[in-house]
Amino acid sequence: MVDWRLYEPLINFARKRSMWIVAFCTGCGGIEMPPLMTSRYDLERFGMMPNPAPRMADLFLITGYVTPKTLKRIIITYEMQPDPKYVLAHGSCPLNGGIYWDAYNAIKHLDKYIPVDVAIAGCMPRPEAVMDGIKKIMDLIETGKADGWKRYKENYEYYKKNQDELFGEGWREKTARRWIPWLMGREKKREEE
Amino acid sequence: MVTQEELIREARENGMELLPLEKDTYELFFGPQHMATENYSLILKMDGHRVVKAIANPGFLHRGFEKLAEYRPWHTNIALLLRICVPEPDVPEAIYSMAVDELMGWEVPERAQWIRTTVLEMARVSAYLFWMMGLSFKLGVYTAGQWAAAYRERFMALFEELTGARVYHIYTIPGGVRRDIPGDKWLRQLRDTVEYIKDKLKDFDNLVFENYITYRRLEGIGVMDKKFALNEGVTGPNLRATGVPYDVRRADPYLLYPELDFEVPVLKEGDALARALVRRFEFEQDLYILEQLLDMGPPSGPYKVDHPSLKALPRFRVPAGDAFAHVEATKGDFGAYVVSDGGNKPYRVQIRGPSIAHGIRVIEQLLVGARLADVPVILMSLDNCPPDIDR
Amino acid sequence: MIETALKALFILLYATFVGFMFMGIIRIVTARIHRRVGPPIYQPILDTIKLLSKKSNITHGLIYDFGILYAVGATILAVMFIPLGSIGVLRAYGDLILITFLLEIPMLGIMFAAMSSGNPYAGIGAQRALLTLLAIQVPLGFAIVALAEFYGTFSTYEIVMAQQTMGWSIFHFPLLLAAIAYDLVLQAMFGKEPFDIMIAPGEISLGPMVEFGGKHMGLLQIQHAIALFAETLFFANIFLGGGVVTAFSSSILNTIAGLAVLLVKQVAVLLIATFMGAIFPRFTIDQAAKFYWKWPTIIAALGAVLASL
Amino acid sequence: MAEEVKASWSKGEEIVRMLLEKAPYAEGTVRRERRLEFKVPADRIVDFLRTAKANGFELLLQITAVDWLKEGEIELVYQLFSISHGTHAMVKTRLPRDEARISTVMDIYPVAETYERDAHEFFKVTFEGNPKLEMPWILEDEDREVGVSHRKDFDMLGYVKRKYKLLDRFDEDKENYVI
Repeated sequence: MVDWRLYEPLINFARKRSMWIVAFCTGCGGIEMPPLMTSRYDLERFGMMPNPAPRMADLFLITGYVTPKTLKRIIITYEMQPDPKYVLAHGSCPLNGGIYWDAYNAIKHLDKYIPVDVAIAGCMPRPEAVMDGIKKIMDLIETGKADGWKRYKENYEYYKKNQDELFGEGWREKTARRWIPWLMGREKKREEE
Repeated sequence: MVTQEELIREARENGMELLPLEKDTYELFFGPQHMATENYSLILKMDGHRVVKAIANPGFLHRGFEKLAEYRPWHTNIALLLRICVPEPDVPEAIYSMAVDELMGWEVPERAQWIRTTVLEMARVSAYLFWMMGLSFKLGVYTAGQWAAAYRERFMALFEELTGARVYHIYTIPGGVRRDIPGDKWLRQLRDTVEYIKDKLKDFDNLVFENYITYRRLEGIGVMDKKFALNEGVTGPNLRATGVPYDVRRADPYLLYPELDFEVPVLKEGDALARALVRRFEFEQDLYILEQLLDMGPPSGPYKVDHPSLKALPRFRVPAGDAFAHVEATKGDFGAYVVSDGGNKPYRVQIRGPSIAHGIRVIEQLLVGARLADVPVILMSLDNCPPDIDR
Repeated sequence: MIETALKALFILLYATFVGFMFMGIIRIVTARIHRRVGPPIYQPILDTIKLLSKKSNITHGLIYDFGILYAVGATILAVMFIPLGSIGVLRAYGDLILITFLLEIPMLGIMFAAMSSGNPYAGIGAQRALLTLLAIQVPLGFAIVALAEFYGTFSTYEIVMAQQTMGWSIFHFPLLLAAIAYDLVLQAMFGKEPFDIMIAPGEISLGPMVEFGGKHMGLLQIQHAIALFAETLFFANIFLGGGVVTAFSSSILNTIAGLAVLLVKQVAVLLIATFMGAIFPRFTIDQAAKFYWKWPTIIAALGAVLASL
Repeated sequence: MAEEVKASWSKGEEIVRMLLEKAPYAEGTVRRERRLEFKVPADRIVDFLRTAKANGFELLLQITAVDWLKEGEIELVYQLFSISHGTHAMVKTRLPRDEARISTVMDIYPVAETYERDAHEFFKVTFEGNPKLEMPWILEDEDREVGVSHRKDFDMLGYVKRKYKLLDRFDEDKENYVI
């Protein structure tokens, strides 16, 4: 047997320096992503790049407020990512609702539904602040403290309870089927005639 | 071997319904986790690589602004409503302030008008650069996109110096603007930036707008005619690409636009290429307008209305009535309808984003028969902005 | 026997390492064209280590795993057939056609895996990849025929040796035409614009790769590195004179010098592809197929006719 | 000064006169330059919009619903814009709050389908003849069942507290807070 713990520092270094981001603009923070990725702030220096497919991504940037409708997709996308995966909440809104503290359609505490590793406050956080948050998550990865994915597995009951309370039981199936009648609708009517 | 009837019966017994699947088509969920849509979803029914049916599924960005605005005082609402349009947040500020000005019966001072016009034009230019970035990324010319994003940063820096914030400026308030221009140095920087961008425009022409492959990709897809566009409430460059010279700055002039000299580019084809080119020509016109404004120079005088109610904002009250104000944003006709019942909060605020017309019915109809590769390009050529729809 | 095995091992390690460096070079050069700093040159290696260290929480069956191995294996086999300077492991009479064929096989393996994942985007991507393969066959075939007609042989090694006396292939007009056609085909093989239709991140989210995560993607990265090396090496061998150096008395020095010469030629091929990719938008699949069946085919066919005269 | 203002208003007055001749059931006023206002009874709204479209009001910009709780009425404002006249017009109509039903204007302005879906979702106005009213729009099904709306009697703070299980500091009287 190979003792993989021997290679842990190398693997952690690789994980730290090669974070691929899920390309999912969940809120208004998405407007600061292009400057971060392009010539002005160039996050590719640190090996980060947006990745269209969640299956091979590591970092989930929650850019801004989260509505329940988006949160359903966020949870599904988050569960699609292979371990280890990290979540970086961007802006005040995922922390406590921010300016939408009394809005009926914005999530107030994101960490009740999925684990958050690093949160950046501010509305909207400047790119420098985001880079600072990324530096922080890199440090956490290097020391092995970015363990949101482990927490999600260990406390799955807690997260699932909160999710079900918000969306109602069986929300996954309901969401998946929601559009089927409207996609099939016209054909069904024709058959009846 | 289980027959189909048995399957259906078994499903019915378990409380489920099996729907007949068609053999030729398949469903494709295009977004919200997709690079081409910004948290906006399209449900496509595909036959091979052709779209048979498209259903738009908005609402991922809905925060209930119109309800929230009824709970916040008049001035606090500016910090809220500008979040409707993320690429150019100055537009909701401006229309809301203009509507409140009309309700208050205020004549905004000339200096404030100059500043508002300049800010709106800067917002237009930066939004067009953002759009160019989006179009280039969707077409695959990543070089042009990266450059456009970098040039937009110059305007972000100017905004930061003027207003103190990069993205959400909260700058235009009822009765004028929040603070004065920082000084002549800022004006010089603005002029330098405008000249720089004007100089760089030919790079974009070479890479995107005069590129053979761009023409092949954009020509003849997503065609709208004049009647269809008017019926569907299409506004802005999308309408002008079908041959209707409707520009709010000309048709319903506001601020300093009656004094400015600019052209309204109009093309007749109505396809994605025409829409892209109209936007490109307008971008040039906006730079020209900024130059004119700089030549004019900011008039002297106060930068906001001198009114006692502006000194005690919690007691700011607006007389009862309603007003509608709209401006020309890069996406189209952006309007606000504000109703007051005389209290310290609005009774009703409705923001009319242009994408509510473009993003639902127009897309659903234009996408029928398009190739899958054209879907992102059509979305981008309409400059669909999901937060407008969802509010 | 041991010597051959050692050679094969050396070729494999060298190809993987240089392939990763090539991927890094592509990313850096692209970043510089974008006026960015760009990642360090060893970034692809870090990516691969990270991907291999990820846990797989889903599998789609045997074919899904097998397709990737098939792709990697085919690429390694292709590398073994191409003469690397004076080092060569496998040699067959008709290896010009064999290598051309082997360089396309990996796509089929990736396609198997993608199709078995059941993701519609992967399915569309695989369809597009197949159509691209079909489109590039015609100009590719004519280019190979032009070479074979000109040199009168189907052996890559003999073509390389013939170039040592006759000068590089691209200095002969018929073969220059073939080289241009082959270079356009290379653009599709590298997956660069304007022919990156099968991955098209803005349209179909990386296409066939959309379902691969963790170790599958890590293996694909290795495959991509070796394929990049093999494709550039093949082009450098058949059109740019290969890397045979006989200036030194010591054979080891000769080999090292040959590798260095080859490296320079490979990087040149790579840079041309990167520059072309930086300035063109993406075609749609039908336009790409029409394009390949028109201009590159005409050029390559003209080359073949001129070569046989 | 006053005469100049009057002169710029005269074009609007002309349009109002022209429209009122064809639709005598409506009331029309000129609010200011390039702003007109019409009041139409709810059952004649389709006729009036058809007349307006035939007379140069090509664009329907928005359908706004305003909930007047005290009067027990819902006001619908059709925001029209005329490119040929360069004039904006608000067409207002009032519906009873308890049974807000009105016929759709989809066949005149097809885009109204979208606006009507929006007004139906948030103000529970039923537009007869619009096939897509029940289609999922912005809100999720569970929110629709609970009755989330933008009507004035919807207790938003209470709903937020219940839904997101928030702390008591949200009980503060929001009338009296200072910015």
